[in-house]
Amino acid sequence: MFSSRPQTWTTTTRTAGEPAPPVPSTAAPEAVRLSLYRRMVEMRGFEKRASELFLQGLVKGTSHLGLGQEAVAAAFGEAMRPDDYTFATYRGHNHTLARGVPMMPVMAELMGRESGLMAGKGGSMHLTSVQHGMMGSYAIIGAHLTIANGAAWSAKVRGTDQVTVCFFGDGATNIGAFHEALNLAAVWKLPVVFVCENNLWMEYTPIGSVTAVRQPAADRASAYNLPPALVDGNDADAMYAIATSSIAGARAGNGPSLIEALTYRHGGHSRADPAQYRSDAEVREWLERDPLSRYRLRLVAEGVSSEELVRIEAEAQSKIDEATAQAQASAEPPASLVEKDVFADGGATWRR
Amino acid sequence: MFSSRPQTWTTTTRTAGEPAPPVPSTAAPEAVRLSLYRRMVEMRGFEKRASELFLQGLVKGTSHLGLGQEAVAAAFGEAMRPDDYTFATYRGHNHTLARGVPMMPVMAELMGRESGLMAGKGGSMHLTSVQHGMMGSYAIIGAHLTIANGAAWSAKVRGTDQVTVCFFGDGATNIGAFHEALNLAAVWKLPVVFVCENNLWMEYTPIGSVTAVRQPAADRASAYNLPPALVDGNDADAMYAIATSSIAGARAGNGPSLIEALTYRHGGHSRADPAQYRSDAEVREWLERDPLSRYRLRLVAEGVSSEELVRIEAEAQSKIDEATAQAQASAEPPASLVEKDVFADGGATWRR
Amino acid sequence: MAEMTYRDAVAVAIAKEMERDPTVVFLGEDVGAAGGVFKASVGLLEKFGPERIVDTPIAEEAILGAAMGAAMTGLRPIAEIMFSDFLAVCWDLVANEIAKARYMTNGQVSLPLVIRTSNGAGVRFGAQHSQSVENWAMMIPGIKVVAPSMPRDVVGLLAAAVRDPDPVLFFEHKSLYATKGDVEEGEIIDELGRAALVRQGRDVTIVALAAMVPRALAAADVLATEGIDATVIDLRSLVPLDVTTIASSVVATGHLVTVEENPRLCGWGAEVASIVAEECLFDLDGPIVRVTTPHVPLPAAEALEDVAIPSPARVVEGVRRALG
Amino acid sequence: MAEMTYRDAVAVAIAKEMERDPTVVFLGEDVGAAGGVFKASVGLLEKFGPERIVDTPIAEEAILGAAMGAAMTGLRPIAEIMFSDFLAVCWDLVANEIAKARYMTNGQVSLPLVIRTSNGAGVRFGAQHSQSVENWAMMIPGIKVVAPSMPRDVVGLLAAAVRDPDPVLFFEHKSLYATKGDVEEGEIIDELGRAALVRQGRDVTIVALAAMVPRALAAADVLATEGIDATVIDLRSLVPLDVTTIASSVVATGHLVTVEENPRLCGWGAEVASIVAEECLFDLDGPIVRVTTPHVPLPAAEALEDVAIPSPARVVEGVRRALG
Ligand SMILES: Cc1ncc(C[n+]2csc(CCOP(=O)(O)OP(=O)(O)O)c2C)c(N)n1
Ligand SMILES: Cc1ncc(C[n+]2csc(CCOP(=O)(O)OP(=O)(O)O)c2C)c(N)n1
Ligand SMILES: [Mg+2]
Ligand SMILES: [Mg+2]
Repeated sequence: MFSSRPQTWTTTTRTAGEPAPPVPSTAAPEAVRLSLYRRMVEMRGFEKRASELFLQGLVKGTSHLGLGQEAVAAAFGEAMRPDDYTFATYRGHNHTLARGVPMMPVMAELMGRESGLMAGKGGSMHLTSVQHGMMGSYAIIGAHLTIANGAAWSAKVRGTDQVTVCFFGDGATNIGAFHEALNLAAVWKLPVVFVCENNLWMEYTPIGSVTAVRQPAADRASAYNLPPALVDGNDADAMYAIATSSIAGARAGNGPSLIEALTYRHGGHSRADPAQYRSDAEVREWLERDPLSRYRLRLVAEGVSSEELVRIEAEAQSKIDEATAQAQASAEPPASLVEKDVFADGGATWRR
Repeated sequence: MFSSRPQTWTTTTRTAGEPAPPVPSTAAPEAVRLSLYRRMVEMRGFEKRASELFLQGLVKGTSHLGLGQEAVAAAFGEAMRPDDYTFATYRGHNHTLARGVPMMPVMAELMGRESGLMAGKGGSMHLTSVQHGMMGSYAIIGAHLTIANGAAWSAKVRGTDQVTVCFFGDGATNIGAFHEALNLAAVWKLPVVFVCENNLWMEYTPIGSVTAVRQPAADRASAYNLPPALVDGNDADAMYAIATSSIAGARAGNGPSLIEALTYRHGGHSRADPAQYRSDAEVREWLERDPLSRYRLRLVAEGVSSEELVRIEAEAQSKIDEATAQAQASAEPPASLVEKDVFADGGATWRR
Repeated sequence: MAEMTYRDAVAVAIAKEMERDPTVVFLGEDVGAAGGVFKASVGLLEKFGPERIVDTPIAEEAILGAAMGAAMTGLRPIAEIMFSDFLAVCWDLVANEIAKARYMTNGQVSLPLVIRTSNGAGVRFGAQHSQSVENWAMMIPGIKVVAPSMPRDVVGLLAAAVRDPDPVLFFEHKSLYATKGDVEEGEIIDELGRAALVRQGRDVTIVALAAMVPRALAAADVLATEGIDATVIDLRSLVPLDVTTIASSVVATGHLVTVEENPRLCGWGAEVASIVAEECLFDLDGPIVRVTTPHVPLPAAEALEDVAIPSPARVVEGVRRALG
Repeated sequence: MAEMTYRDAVAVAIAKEMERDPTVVFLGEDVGAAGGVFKASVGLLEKFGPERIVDTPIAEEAILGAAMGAAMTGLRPIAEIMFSDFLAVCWDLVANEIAKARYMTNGQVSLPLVIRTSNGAGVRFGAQHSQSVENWAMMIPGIKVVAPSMPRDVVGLLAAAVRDPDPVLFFEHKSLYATKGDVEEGEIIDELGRAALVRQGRDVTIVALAAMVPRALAAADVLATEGIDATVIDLRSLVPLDVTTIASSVVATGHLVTVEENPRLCGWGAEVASIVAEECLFDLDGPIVRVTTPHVPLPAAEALEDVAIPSPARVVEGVRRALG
């Protein structure tokens, strides 16, 4: 219905259909901004490595990279409290790393090793680390929005002030579970932040061609009595600002929010996809908006020393190298795992 | 979230959140208005009879009456072309009669007789008469909105200009299928009219307590790039006006519309429900807005002779009496029907 | 010892568990103020308040999603899906999410939750409100499946289900809600996966579940008049499945008849039959007979529904066939 | 005679039917411009245009609802559900609406539609993208269930499915898409419900489906080296089920082994076993053995998935157990 060409926008949250309000100046302290940068560098490096390992036949099955979308996960990772909950999709490497999950088990999981985050049982699409508040990556579109509500409801009932953040794609906004989840969250005033990463494409179909409104999430907010929020998902500062404010709102008991972050995946949908369906111009335009190089330029322009950034980059590389080496060195999971942990008694026994 | 007290409104379609525009004067010819009246009288009488038969133990299982909601079905029945399609819910007696389906087989279906519309196989909740364009009554909330899309899509592909009208309750607006159906209809510009009969209650729960917006359908229209339309569902003239215009729009290729008709069921949700959860004041207020007596008063005030109306009423009564007698006289369905028509070969054979 | 209805036993069991454990919460459509459409949760809202007894929109995916997310973060939710037919609307949550979470996460996630639903025919509600879908549940690895046949078992099995660390699909039979039975005083907690020998006989083993148990017993009475002495086993749960009790009875009688309300193909009786045909083949003295609802959607009319669902007469006939 | 892949056979079959019958339309996610995520519909958009080859939003209920409404009003839709796991998201449409419409309306409504989906494991996609759910479909009265094992059958069975007046759930196996086979020239239209005897032997009957067929054949080769001569039956469709072919083979061999990719409980093999245990019990010379995926969600890692899915070695072992 609408073309998939990116609109021009400014670093801002905008009420859909209204002119953009002035940009609130980002006031995050330098330590935060360096941390955002470090997170993005690590994510980028990690996924590039994953992609190389795939080409070497060491990552099997499928994996969905978030290359180009790092600012969203990085900002929320920075803004969340350690006991907050994350729910993500199959495109969830970044969101997992963002919660402080070490690289090694994530890499090992992609490689199907016993030292993997789930010993190889889940795979790339189901990264979960409960101890880090990473409550799962979900591979069937829609469901996890309703599950995120449950975690938020639980926090409310238990009287903790934990906040749940739930990430999903633009394509997920057209499935029924999106609607059910948003309505319930609003009615129950749940402490949950829904973050739509609008990267303009479903798998190979432009979101505009199958969506009745221009902004798949922001233009639906009013249907749940929520204010629309459209933000530049490739601007780490803007993302951090909205992450902080939406989490604070949820923590304060103001109920849910729905954020649409405009971003772009640099590569294909999954490892099998060369992404030929996108125009060169579109890709070029978005590479120019790359959140990582853009942020680096901004930091340098604002006086951060190049040495500091180079140091961060080097540290990230060695972390990645180390994680890769360890993961690669680890064993394949033993066959006994196939019938492990179907039930809480640790086994798969369905009879007596 | 909102109380279930009825708002005051005028006979109008209103853009949610905007002040009500002036009422377009209804210009339906008298023949149409008498037909509307006749339809409502027949529906009312039919359902009262059904309710008596239930108390006599002649209607088994369950049935959901539309007593008090007749204006909606009557108006669309009047406005539709014989080859248009209707999709309704378990509360679908009125919508079935509205398409010209004779009373006898409908009554017989409620009574589980062989002469029933589906020989007793469907029952009250599944009234269907394909030859009358009554494409089914559906008892699981939500699904039929997506099915209605299919009929509308088919009409479009086949190049007929048939229009599909799909009725559902306020409670249905919170289920996922509603969202999927509305989005697809809008994207594909389907010739379908979605009619939400907002009777303020789900089964026993007020819709306002579980819905994030005040008007469950109208306040969601913008999420599908549709104009909101809120109408007095107890005013047959207002309903006829909006039925005519929405059907004309669909027929002209303008795509779908979503109408929220405000109405009320006089009785309980289903035959088992004494409806004690509603306040006397609420019920009284709505009985005063009864679409039938209100329309009668209006017609008389506008010069229709009482004799004419009495004649219509008497004719309806004898139709109902005749249908009842015939239905009651007919046989129970033979056991052979149990294994009939699972498959197109007429049988239930799953093996060879 | 108190006599109570199957319906009241539900509310009693939920109340007991909620009193015992403050993390138990209960959600569903019309479950609070209205006390449930089958009146199986009457009084709970008054007792436990709207924080713990929660009315939802008509949004079954949202209901089960909320239950799942709550279960993984410290609560023990009981979610009601009003009619078991509606499990189809939220089957993704059941089959793909709730059932698989523990396994996919290598044991990181526990889901102590119960999904209660009304199953089965007998009230002439037609094809979309009368299905027996216990076999839908049984085929999904990762959930337990329970279906009581009497008020006492409602209490004991529901308590066990709520306390179980795994997700349990709890099928109440809508034609049993009005039936009465004795329930002993005090705490009753059953073990999931233990079948009950409700009649002990020498000649044939009849295995039944939920509303089919009284019908199997009625059939056994008829058979007794013909000199056929039947064992009747009430399975009570499909997962875990009490193979031990079934197999030892078949070894003793040499004959097996299953009585299933689910439609024929891939019903739970097929699984039971296949186990016996593998593990006790040489103990069998005659064919394994399955009495099931025919493989059809259900008709609404009383006259037809009564023909579709296995009757005592059809069970009797099935036993005769099994005995050859 | 042309060699083609299973994947290409899908597009070939669809194209043939669309050329023949202008009421055939095709809808799904990424099926048009992208040619399908498994590239099984490449070229169709170019051939038939966007009116008949329709890309949809991610909204499986909307997809199947559109197919159903269109089928009842004069079209013959083919709807793609990308992975069979996602049938759970739209199970209400399959089980409660599409399967029941003809019956509930006493035959007024016909639903000539096909739901195509990619089923099964082998590509290490994990628990939510690798399930074999052919038993989910088999248990629902009112739908036919087809699952080809080779390119030729894809063509013949898909043509039959599209022409069939009843709704057909058509399971393509994702691990077979890249496999090749001979397909004869000209029109191929199979009859639904005819199994194929893909290997004729004297000692045991092995019944398999889809990706389990080549594995059963591989097992038969191994068994042959041990002097065990196996019949292998490719069921090709579960509904209708070719009981005649199965039963007459079991009568001849005296032994039955089923090889199922679906998880154990209430798998299609249970149904087959229960039929044989009722109708051919005295023809059996040994236990009926079911080789299935264990009753677990599927693991993602290559090393684990390979253990979970029935291997030729496990089939061999199952046959040995059956022969005692
Ligand atoms: C219910 C369901 N339907 C279809 C799919 C297949 N699928 C996986 S990812 C995807 C595209 C999702 O697009 P979007 O939500 O925009 O997320 P992105 O991949 O762009 O991050 C589709 C259709 C699925 N996983 N689940
Ligand atoms: C998916 C699903 N969930 C729950 C129900 C049970 N149920 C039947 S009618 C009803 C209330 C529907 O309310 P509404 O949509 O307002 O329609 P009304 O009955 O008021 O006409 C409910 C919850 C159902 N039939 N389907
Ligand atoms: Mg996207
Ligand atoms: Mg209502």
